[in-house]
Amino acid sequence: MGLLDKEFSDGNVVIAKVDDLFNWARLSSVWQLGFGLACCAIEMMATSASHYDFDRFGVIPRNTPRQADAIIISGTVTLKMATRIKRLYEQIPDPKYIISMGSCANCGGPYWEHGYHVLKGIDRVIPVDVYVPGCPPRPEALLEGLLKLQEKIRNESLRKKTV
Amino acid sequence: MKQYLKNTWYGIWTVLIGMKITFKHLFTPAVTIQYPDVKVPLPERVRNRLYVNIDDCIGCDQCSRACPVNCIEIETVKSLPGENLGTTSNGKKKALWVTKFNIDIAKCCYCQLCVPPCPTECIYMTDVYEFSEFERDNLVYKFANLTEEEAVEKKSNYEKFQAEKEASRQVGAAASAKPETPVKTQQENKNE
Amino acid sequence: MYQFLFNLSGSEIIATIFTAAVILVFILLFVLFAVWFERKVSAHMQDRLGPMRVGWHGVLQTIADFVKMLQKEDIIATEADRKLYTIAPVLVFTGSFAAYAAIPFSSKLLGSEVEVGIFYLLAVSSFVVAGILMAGWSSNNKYSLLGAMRSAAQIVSYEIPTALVVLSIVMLTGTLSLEKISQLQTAYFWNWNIFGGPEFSLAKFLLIPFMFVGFLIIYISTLAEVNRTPFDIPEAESELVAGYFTEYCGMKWAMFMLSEYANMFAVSAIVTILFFGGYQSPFGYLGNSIGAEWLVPFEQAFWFIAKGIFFVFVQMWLRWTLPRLRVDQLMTVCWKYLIPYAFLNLIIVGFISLL
Amino acid sequence: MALKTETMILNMGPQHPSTHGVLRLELELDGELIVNVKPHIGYLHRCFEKHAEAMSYPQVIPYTDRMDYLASMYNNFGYVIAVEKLLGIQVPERVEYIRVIMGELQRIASHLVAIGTNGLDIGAFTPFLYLFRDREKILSLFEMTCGARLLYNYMWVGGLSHDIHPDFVRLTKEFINYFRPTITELNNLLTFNKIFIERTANIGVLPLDTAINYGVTGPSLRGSGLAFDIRKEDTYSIYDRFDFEIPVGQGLVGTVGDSWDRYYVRILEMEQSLRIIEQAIDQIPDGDVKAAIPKRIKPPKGTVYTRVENPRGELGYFIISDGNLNPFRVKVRAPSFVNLEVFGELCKGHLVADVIAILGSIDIVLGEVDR
Repeated sequence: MGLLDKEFSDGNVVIAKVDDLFNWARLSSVWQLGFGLACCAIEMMATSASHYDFDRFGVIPRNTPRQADAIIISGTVTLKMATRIKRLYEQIPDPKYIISMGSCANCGGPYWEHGYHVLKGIDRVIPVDVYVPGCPPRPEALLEGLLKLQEKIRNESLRKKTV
Repeated sequence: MKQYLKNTWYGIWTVLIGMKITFKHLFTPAVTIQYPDVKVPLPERVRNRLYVNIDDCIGCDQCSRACPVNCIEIETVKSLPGENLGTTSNGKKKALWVTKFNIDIAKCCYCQLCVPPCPTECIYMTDVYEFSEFERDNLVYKFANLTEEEAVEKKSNYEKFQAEKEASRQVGAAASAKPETPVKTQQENKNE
Repeated sequence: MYQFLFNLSGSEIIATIFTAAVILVFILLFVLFAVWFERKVSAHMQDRLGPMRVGWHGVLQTIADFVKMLQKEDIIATEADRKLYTIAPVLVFTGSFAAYAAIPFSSKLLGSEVEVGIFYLLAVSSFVVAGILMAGWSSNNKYSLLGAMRSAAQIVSYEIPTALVVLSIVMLTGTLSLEKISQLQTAYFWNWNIFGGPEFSLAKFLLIPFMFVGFLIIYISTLAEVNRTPFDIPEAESELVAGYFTEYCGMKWAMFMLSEYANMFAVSAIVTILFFGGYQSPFGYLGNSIGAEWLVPFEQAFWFIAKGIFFVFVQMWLRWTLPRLRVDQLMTVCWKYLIPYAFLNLIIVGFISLL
Repeated sequence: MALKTETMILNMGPQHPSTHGVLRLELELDGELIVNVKPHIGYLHRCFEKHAEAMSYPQVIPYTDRMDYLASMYNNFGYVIAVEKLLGIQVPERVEYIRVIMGELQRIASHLVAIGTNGLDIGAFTPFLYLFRDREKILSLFEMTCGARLLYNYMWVGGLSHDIHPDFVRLTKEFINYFRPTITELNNLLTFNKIFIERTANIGVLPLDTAINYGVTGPSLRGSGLAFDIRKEDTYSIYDRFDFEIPVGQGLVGTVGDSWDRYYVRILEMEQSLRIIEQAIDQIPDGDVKAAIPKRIKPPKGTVYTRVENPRGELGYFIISDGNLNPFRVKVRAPSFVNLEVFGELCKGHLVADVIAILGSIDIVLGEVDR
């Protein structure tokens, strides 16, 4: 029933305004799935904590995927975990976004060469919107990643992609 | 019975103490750093994105060997005797064209093990941390300042030079006796 | 208000619809405010700032959340019981919405003048249990089921101390009507029930401590009825993921949240009416002193909402201070502590009011 | 006659807010009562030992960071003293002092997270954020010194990566003065809160003999009443020069060895760590922060086992060297892994809500459990 399922072929003024409103709403309330994997999860927690305060951007952790809008893949994804992450991703209702946080999630990081049990990049399993580099990224870097994601959402449209 | 009343009292009292503390905090100023608007200065030793001052790089490959995750990729071509590559800022003479100096920042683990071995201190960690990307390929940083054509040219120059040298040596070798051959094979191995 | 609208339009239907609409708008506005307020209160208690990026100090945050929720895909799990799953949030909201019908916002502004107002309120607010049970069962999720079971047990148990305290007030005032209870505690705060009621006698002073105990009991037990920390075990984020609404997404989940916050105000309203003078102003009315009679109902509405929001604030304050009880301890608090105290309180209040 | 009912299997994790990462618990429930708990691990197996085989000795240090990511400093500490023992070298005094100070600061930082998440599991969100706020102060000390916030790679074989910052001593003293009152505040807000006590006292009681049989170490063992601390028992570095006590669980509000005791031991330990730092901070001698060691570290053939008192318990490194640049094998005795084994035992007969309280009080880090 999500409104984004419907696509409009002509881009008139009304749609553009509605676009703006919807994008604004989505980008200012990105609820993350409260879900930590490894070292980066600690930095993610630090980002939610008082000093950096994720809540300023309207980001609050929801523990169930059904109510979340974004996953922050915070840490090493092992092969055993990858299937779980895929399932979690599928459980999130559309529209959904993914921030890949840290080297491990980007491409396996320090484990890319000898890590026989490490997935070499979360983008092999689910599509990633923003890659935040760092090992682990500073909280500010994660916030910057979120700003990048917001920028991306701002440019989305209800109109058909071909127009 | 006494225990019962004590429990009740203790329950209410500790709740009130807790409420007093949180109420006090309601009016203490927040410690939040409002990131995009306010950026706190980072300490000078901070370890974030790697940077290579390629003008100072002599292509010695030390950093790449020190890296535990092998995220630094260096290719070099020897310079010709006539070419002057200049010197680094601490006076070392450069002898190699650095045709490729790629750091895959996505793999980097920010351990700073690559920094101390560098003889010219040209690789170091900066305080830049805001460089998230939409595409992962953009996270491969290319520091070599030679263009691709230039790199190809240098390579071919060197090969030409090598071939000429080889040819002249062969002429010399033909003139003199045979025992020089093992040296030649060694050189060939090196070229590979 | 219903009467006023009825006189104005002459049609029962129009009057009903308008009254309902006004209350609905109030609930929506209140929830928009309360969610933002809760986030700000919690943030400042934790030395943070809370929403800051949309509007002044993030006032538009809840609106953004709401518009976003509108756009979310509506997932119903294949294994879920579709009918119950869809009805449950509506039912829960109906329960909390219906409760507002009997709440007197001011002497003129009330949905309907029910003679048995407090009785109606208690009955209708436990309507929520059915919805929660439905939600938990139909989701076909073990966490939801556990949450729903806990919630049902909790709400049903905590009805008892609530009812006992309400009974003591009813004994004191001799009426079940919320409107009358409010009226009795005429303006000026020393007439409030928490200070022994309007009658000036020895009984008034004897009553004060027992009224205070009664207030504590009813506040704690209503806290449990609306599933707020320390009694939020049906949702218990760290144990049951999100309790009975684990499987709900988008607007259906928003309905649950709506009813949760609406309930918060409803129970605060009950406490206000029973102990803190309802819509009565603590310091007399400006409208009376300057001779503008028409101002009084608005002043009353202001005081009522202000008191309600204050108690909502205390609920939030408690939530961000305390850890959560375990399910058996929750029952212990209710059956072994609150009910005996409430019973004792009831008897003592009864004796004093005989004096 | 009791009615025979089926038990319910509840799957908790790996995505669950309070399994401290990616632990998966398979709970067998009778109503809300736990019949059996099966922890499933391996969701964060990052092949540490495999990496150690492929890396040279200094290159292993960043990987030790990533094992117990809440106590990276201490992981470095254990590893470097193992390699130094293998090499047979002595590090300068200054290095020893700085290592101890850093290690104790790390212990405080780690305990702050442990206490905070234990509270968070029980539903107290605010103390958790207060503790993270204080932890940020320690992190800024670390960042000032070595440039990293979480994974430091600070202690190197034969020394340190950087000397301390000129301001370090002053700021550390400031931190100590700031931190003492916040412990009191935490005690008022959470530790002695009636609800918190109800939730943790007499829950998950770990008798001393069980603890010893399972090989539990660290605060969990001390919570059961045995004053066993490797800093005292098997002194390493310069811990023998400092005067500090080993806090043990006394059963102040419940039985000895319950969740509350394990929690409280951590709070007392933070105070002891502050004492050690206070003693050490004024005595730092001048000197170099790097011992004279060859550029390429190549220990002689042999094996070594060292153990240190990590914030979570006994952290042991067993290194086999075959005389090459790379270690032949690095085996880690991870305290979290060993402590986790007793978990199933502790949970039996409790309610679902207690599982997380117990798990929080054992304080595991999945990076270390799975390695």
